[in-house]
Amino acid sequence: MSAVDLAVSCGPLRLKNPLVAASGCFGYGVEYADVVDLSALGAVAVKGLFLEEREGHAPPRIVETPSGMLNAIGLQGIGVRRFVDEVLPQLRAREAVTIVNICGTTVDEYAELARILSDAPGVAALELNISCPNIKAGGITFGCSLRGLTDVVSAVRRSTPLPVIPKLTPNVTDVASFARAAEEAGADAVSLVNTFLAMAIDIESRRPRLSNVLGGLSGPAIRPIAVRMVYECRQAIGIPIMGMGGVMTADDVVEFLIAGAAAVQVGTANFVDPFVWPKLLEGLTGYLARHGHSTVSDIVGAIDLPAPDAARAGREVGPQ
Amino acid sequence: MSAVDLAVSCGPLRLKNPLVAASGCFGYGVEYADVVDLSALGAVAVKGLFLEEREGHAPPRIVETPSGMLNAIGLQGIGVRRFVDEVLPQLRAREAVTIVNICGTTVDEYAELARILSDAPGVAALELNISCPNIKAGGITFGCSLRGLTDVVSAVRRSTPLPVIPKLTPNVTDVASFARAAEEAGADAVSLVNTFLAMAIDIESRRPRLSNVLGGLSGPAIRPIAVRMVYECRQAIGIPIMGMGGVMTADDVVEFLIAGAAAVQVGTANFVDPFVWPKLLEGLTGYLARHGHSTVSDIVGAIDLPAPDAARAGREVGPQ
Amino acid sequence: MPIDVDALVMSNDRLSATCNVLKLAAPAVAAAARPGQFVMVKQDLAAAPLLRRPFSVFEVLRDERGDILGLSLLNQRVGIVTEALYALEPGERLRCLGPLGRAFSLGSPPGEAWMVAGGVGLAPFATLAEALRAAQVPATLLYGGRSKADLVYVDWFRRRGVRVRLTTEDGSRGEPGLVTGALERMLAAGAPPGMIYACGPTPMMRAVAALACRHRCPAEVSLEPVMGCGLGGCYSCVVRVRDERLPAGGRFVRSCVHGPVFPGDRIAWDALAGAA
Amino acid sequence: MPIDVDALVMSNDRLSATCNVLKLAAPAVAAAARPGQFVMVKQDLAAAPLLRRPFSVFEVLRDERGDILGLSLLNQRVGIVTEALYALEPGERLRCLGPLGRAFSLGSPPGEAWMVAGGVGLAPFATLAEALRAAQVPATLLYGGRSKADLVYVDWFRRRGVRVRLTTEDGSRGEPGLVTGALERMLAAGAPPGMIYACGPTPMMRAVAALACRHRCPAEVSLEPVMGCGLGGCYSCVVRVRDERLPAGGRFVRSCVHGPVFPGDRIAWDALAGAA
Ligand SMILES: Cc1cc2nc3c(=O)[nH]c(=O)nc-3n(C[C@H](O)[C@H](O)[C@H](O)COP(=O)(O)OP(=O)(O)OC[C@H]3O[C@@H](n4cnc5c(N)ncnc54)[C@H](O)[C@@H]3O)c2cc1C
Ligand SMILES: Cc1cc2nc3c(=O)[nH]c(=O)nc-3n(C[C@H](O)[C@H](O)[C@H](O)COP(=O)(O)OP(=O)(O)OC[C@H]3O[C@@H](n4cnc5c(N)ncnc54)[C@H](O)[C@@H]3O)c2cc1C
Ligand SMILES: Cc1cc2nc3c(=O)[nH]c(=O)nc-3n(C[C@H](O)[C@H](O)[C@H](O)COP(=O)(O)O)c2cc1C
Ligand SMILES: Cc1cc2nc3c(=O)[nH]c(=O)nc-3n(C[C@H](O)[C@H](O)[C@H](O)COP(=O)(O)O)c2cc1C
Ligand code: FES
Ligand code: FES
Repeated sequence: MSAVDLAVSCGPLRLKNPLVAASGCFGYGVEYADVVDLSALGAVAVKGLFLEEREGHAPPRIVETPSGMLNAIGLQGIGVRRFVDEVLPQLRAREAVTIVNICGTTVDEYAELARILSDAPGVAALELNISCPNIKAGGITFGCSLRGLTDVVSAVRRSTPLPVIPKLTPNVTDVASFARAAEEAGADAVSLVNTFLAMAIDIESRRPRLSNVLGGLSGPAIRPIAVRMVYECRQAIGIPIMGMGGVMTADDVVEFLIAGAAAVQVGTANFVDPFVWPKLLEGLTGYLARHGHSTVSDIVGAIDLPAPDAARAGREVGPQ
Repeated sequence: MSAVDLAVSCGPLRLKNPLVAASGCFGYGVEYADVVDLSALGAVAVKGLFLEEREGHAPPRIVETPSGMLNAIGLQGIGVRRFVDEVLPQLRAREAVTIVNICGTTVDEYAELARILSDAPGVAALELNISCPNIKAGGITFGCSLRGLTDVVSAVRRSTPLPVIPKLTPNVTDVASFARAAEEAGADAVSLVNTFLAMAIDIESRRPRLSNVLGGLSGPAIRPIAVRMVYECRQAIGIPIMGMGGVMTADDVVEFLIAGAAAVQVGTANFVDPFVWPKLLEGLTGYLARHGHSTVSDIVGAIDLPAPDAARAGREVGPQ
Repeated sequence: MPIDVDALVMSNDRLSATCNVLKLAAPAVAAAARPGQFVMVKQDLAAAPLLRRPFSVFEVLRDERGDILGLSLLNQRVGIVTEALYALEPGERLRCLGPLGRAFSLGSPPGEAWMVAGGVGLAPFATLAEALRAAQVPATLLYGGRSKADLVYVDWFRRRGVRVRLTTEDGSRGEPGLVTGALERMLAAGAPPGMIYACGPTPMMRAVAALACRHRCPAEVSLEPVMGCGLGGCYSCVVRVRDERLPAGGRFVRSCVHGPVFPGDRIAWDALAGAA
Repeated sequence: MPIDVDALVMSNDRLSATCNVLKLAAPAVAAAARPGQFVMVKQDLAAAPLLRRPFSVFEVLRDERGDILGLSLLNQRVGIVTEALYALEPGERLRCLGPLGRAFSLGSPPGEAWMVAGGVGLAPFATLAEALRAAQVPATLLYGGRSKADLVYVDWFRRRGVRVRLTTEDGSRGEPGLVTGALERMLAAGAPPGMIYACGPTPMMRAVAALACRHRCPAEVSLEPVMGCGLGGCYSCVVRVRDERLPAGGRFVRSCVHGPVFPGDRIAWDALAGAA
């Protein structure tokens, strides 16, 4: 059996392996430099950045739920300029492949962020966090309107030569239509899923458990929904997908790859086990070797569907 | 402290307590008659019924996921006529308050089901399972289109004097808009949530773990999303809500009530613990007594929100 | 009428690296159980994994006076819960809901009975052997495994007057080959019994059903589909039974209430996953 | 540089119905830990609940020769994980990630040190007491609880030359009242110490910080916010520190990396949940 090569292409982005630290779950990367060899990861998606510094929401900002957690961090952050000046050089020194996750409240902010980051050395790609409210559209989240998504992606596309990766929100009726809109607007890849809007209430005080009332659900609880969405998008678009949602083990990585992800992001698992990365890489290599594959792409989208008859019958009456 | 009265009103429906067995998780009710005193439940929502008998999907039909399960039963069922002739008399004999969950592939089928059931003695209300594909609209699920929902609810409303309770799917961008459409179309209450569309893949065989490929996610994993949706709908509509999704304990029941549900359905928990009902009733009674309440309605929607300032700040930057 | 008890683990006998017998203090469940019925078990109700798992009632346990103490499970490690059951220690507890499902029929008039077991498919036959003995039906156990380590409790059956015929795929004990081979030879050698009972891997049960049919002998098989509730509530455990009048050639019935024991010739084997 | 070890539970001393000391074989973590640092623990990585929980390093354990064996945790039952830690048995294992966070500063030049502990807030003071003793700083422990059962390990501190002053709310041991009352009386009676350290319920720490400020005495508090990761990655554990130049009067810093130990006068106490 030949050796396994973990390298993958995600559109124009070349990664030494398909494992990417998910935005907001790995700080700016440098926080983990002591425990994780950043250069050994496919890439690091840093915490979402606005143009300006942000103070974020009041605590409590997280709460645990069955097989998951809610967060309402509120995108506390140092702003793009301090990031470029203070953090990026450290990431470069550590040879991290850096994907910068950007957020704005207007289309122009996204474009401006893209311009600033295009001039900064050491940025491998831009991931567009479109789970932010669009101030001009009355606060509806960019990522929940096809128009909002298209506007952001097109504006960023015009502003940067960097790979552009919109990150889709799962809080929509038809995620595949958003993936198609992203492709048409010039995205190089899409990443999905961001967190599911959710809440928890303390029944003794009757107050929401998060100061922000609503938060985003992540972790293993959401994995089956995220896998479904990656699978649906894979049928709908030609550009590559970075899949994520509840990955904890190498088996979960493989599940996303088979569903159609070209790369897999890992978020909440970092909190549970910061030393998870070598385990994931080893497990993935072992799986590929055991199944006689020499490259990751052999299994991307390699789902074995039942005969069309059965599938049609399924669609007729719906899942239940 | 005065005694606690668990009786609730859910629109025109009077229930001796707010706990309702969720459709598809309690057979036709009669299956559980040996282990549960059906007359002690608020109501029993029976397994979804079509006009005709249905054979359902091939097994495997369920698979367990972190804190949840996927199901793709495919609405196997005996059809409405056998239900009326064979099952309903047994439910009446057991003094079960019976909510009949109905499904169709056309608007006319729903209306026809409503007419048949209006003439059958012992039906307390109709729950409309709109998570079925609309054949005439090319297969898009009724419950994922405002038009589809409105058409079904209006048609059923015209066909029956029984309370009409559309059951909303969570697989939409803005569930509150569907709740409003249901209210405007004449619904007496809404129930939510149905299951989340999801999938799981066996990484060894690379085949979907369900014969139907896609299934519905239920259980504790989805509870935080379901609670959020109940909370959002409560702000949007005046008709009562039957909340559900992942209820396992009396604390979970209380969480849904505080979020705004007037009654709470319990599905997957029946599989884990068919003897859960007395525990839920006791726990709910204890909570109310401990907090000095004599009725359930005291806590319905009684969430204690943070000061408006904080809430506004939250909306500005979104949850993360 | 099934009940749910929080049963004390009285002992855990690890018979091999993959198989153990758990003795549970669940007298009320045991007293009501008939041969072939099962229980749905789970550790702490609130703990993961979410769903219960089905297990045949293996032995009904009695004290010296013959009073019922509880029941045992014959468990094989294949996944999360069966691993945990292998690791359980005396003094811990296991939720045990039952008895559930349709039992074996004892056949009337009582002729001879053959039980065909593959591996842990032995589980439903201990109570059946006791019932056959009480009904004075001569019984034979045909019992196969991959290797001799898979063959457990053989003396238990012998002590109860059951004739035992063993097979192993690697020839390390008994006749070499599959247990269905031994069955075939027995059927070829003489008159078929009054009833053949089978439990084990699906292909084995299918082969037994086919052999029984060919020799015009009634057979009952005990199926092991994935089960969500065990009470008929979830419709997950269906198996297609034959009904020539229907377009699909059969219809889905819930094996937790209409089974797990079925007449071998009622199953639409082609539709059964893993039956190839 | 924190490490994560799968530490063997060496012993579990249940000191009361709510409080226990777990001794863990984690020598490498213990050797690196400085007073006030913490670890993030979890049972089986794959098991529920999902997230780790933060605990102060209580004792650093040594054998007779002085070699480091591991560390202990002082645990109080308040919820899911702390219940499980109370129930742990020797021979089981606990994942232990650390040491993490900023330690207490020992103050230079070394004057006298007072440690103010409320209940299980005693935890960070065992290692601190050893460090103070090594630096020959005279130390006093002011230690309060609701009732005498809440006061544990008192002799441990006495044996290490720490002066101990106890309070209980119900007067069952030591002075009746709150530990902050005792602190107030000590401050009124003579010169303030070189440093006051505090750990316990937030209102108590706030009161200690206010008293220290009033007596112009430096103080350090060890906060206990909810923590998701302990490594600075999730931004869940923020506490607002004062910065008059900012519109909000301060800014959020992560207490897992910038704390859990903070100068008492840096905290924007009004913004801290439960500090009222
Ligand atoms: C009526 C009946 C009686 C049974 N009696 C016994 C017995 O006496 N001894 C014994 O060792 N086993 C018995 N089984 C099989 C046993 O239930 C499964 O091995 C067990 O559920 C696997 O659980 P797990 O968590 O270890 O496996 P998982 O980690 O859940 O999965 C491992 C494998 O087991 C299969 N499986 C998972 N859940 C079920 C389920 N609910 N039912 C059937 N298969 C499942 C999966 O498809 C998978 O291939 C019986 C099954 C049935 C239906
Ligand atoms: C730096 C630090 C050091 C600590 N040292 C100790 C110690 O030495 N001994 C000790 O007994 N406790 C200590 N704690 C508190 C301890 O972490 C919590 O009591 C524990 O996390 C509760 O977990 P649970 O699963 O039992 O509670 P849960 O069931 O999760 O919740 C019960 C209560 O605990 C609170 N809580 C939940 N998670 C956390 C968390 N991650 N951090 C803080 N509070 C939480 C919840 O808000 C809730 O009110 C420390 C906390 C911090 C931040
Ligand atoms: C604490 C936290 C903060 C997050 N912050 C961001 C963010 O800044 N930008 C973003 O695009 N996604 C953010 N996410 C979403 C994750 O990147 C990821 O999409 C999601 O958590 C699902 O993956 P997981 O289940 O592996 O965590 C955040 C998630 C968590 C838990
Ligand atoms: C096995 C199964 C079958 C179901 N069948 C139906 C159905 O027939 N009609 C329906 O409206 N909902 C059906 N549901 C959805 C449940 O009624 C409920 O909305 C969902 O499971 C969420 O609640 P839970 O988490 O308490 O189970 C089914 C759910 C399960 C698990
Ligand atoms: S296992 Fe639920 S119906 Fe059979
Ligand atoms: S606990 Fe995660 S940043 Fe502090």
